[in-house]
Amino acid sequence: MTGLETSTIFAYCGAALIGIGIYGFLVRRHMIRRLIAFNVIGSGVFLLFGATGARQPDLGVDPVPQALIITGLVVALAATALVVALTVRYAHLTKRATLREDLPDEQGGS
Amino acid sequence: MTDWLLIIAALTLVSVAAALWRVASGPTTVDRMMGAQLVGTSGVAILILLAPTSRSGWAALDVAVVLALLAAFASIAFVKAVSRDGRGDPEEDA
Amino acid sequence: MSLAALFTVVFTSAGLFFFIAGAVGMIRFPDMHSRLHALTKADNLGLGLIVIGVMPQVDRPVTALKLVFIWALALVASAVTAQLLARSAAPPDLCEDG
Amino acid sequence: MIGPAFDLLLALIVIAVALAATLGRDNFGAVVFFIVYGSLLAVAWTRLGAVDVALAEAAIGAGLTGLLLVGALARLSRLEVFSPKPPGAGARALCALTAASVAAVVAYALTGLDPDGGGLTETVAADLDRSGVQNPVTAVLLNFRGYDTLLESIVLLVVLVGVWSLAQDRHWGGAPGLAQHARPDGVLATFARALPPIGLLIGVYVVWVGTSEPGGAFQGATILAAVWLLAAMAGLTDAPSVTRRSVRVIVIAGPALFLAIGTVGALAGTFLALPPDHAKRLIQVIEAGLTISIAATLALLVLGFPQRAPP
Repeated sequence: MTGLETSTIFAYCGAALIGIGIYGFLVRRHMIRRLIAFNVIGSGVFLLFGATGARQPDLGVDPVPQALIITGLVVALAATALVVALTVRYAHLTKRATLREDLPDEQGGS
Repeated sequence: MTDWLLIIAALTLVSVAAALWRVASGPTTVDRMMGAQLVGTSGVAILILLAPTSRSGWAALDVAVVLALLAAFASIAFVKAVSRDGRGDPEEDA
Repeated sequence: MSLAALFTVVFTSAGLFFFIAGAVGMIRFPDMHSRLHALTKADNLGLGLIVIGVMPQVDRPVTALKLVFIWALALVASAVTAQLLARSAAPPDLCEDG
Repeated sequence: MIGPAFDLLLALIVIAVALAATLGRDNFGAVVFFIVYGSLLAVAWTRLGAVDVALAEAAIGAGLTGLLLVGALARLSRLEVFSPKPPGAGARALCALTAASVAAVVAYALTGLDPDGGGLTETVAADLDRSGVQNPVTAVLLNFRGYDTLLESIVLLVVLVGVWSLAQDRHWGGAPGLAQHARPDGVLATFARALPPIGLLIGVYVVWVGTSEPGGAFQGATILAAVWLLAAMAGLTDAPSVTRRSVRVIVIAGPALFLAIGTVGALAGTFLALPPDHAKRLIQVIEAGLTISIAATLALLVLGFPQRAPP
């Protein structure tokens, strides 16, 4: 895909979002921040998928990717809710919102 | 006319981006929370400007309806969460 | 340029002016309550003007009704947000029934 | 020429906001930027012409996710959780390199795509008459690829079981989340009394137009869940106990109905196949059931696991 069309622009935008999300997911240690980064990866994939399905401007976006993206958005929300519940419960038990493996050595991590 | 509406929409987008500087710099959490209301109102304006130019026609207006309906929700969740016991409302605390 | 087009150009420009004014207020005003004021008042006026401006372009009357409905929803949402955010940040002795 | 300029500007702002949401130092600012990000993506989907997706993104990204993350962060800061320092510069550079190479590979793959690839648009359009609906996205969701939608509604149930399983033993049988309260004559309570009828109207409208125009069960259900959560936040209503039979029936009804109709199809030939003559009616029945179940499930998911002892 090349040229300056709506679909091309947002397809590359999706690729950039995937990169940003991966970086945040690797660097961030607070679980909510990591969750946000993971959702950025997800929406980057959706944007890329939807935009590549809109390569013929007169046809609009391919309905099959659209349906899959809507399904994906709802599942992503459910997964987010599960991670939030896990994080809150974990913080109740440990007073931390960070996994043990992510703690530096002097703070009691492995 | 399509071009004109797109220009106005683009300039509104620029003003949103400028105002987002306040969301990034704070200093208070309420300043940051205003970001949600900001894109609520401006997002609705941009969607209204895009609706006549959109390939899918005026159906895009439904997105604006949903955004306007839910614009206040994040702020409400915020004021409830920062109230005295975490589940009250700021008017009770006054 | 037709009269309808001129109407749209004038009103959407006016709407844009208030959005820019709101953004300037958000950035320049010295305290949080003034900034909240800039955001929830100027932007709503801007939205109203844009709604009026787009009105001549609608395809059928029900779309125009939808536009007014959106503006009303946004006004209510802004008013509620402004009240609640201002209250949650105000020192208790400033509230009249405190 | 103006169209691409707008798209380019929007794409750059979306990227900047995503950077602010992942890299910003302040956790709360990151959550707000993520809400902003969701709203801007809804605009991007509208520009692409995918209004169905834009509706879902507006309702989920700007609505429910915001509620969920703002509430979660406030709960965590109330617990005064300890947050560690970010990794050192070397590790960050390595992470940046990894992330940039993945993005570069994906972007490179895009350059190789056939610019005229039409995908399945024409295939769907050719069979649209036999699907019972005029909106191709709804046709795919509830007819051509009914499997996905059925499995998705079951995934939501599994996640709900997962969230509820986190409850402490002494809270099992209680209502999910915390008991909310607000000044009965205050702004919040008044707003939460005035908005639900309008929200209900919009939610049902979005489901109803879904057969012919953009909209559908998922988008409508998300709106209904958000509006119910508003009433719950204002203390006007409260979630029922997780062990109540009515709650269980409501969250299961939609998928069960879908499965039942699919099974009838199996007896007549193919599982989940809808006969073209009755497809429209059947899709409307399935959508109505799914809307109620998904709305209830999403609202319960946002509330979280039970945190109150049963009365």
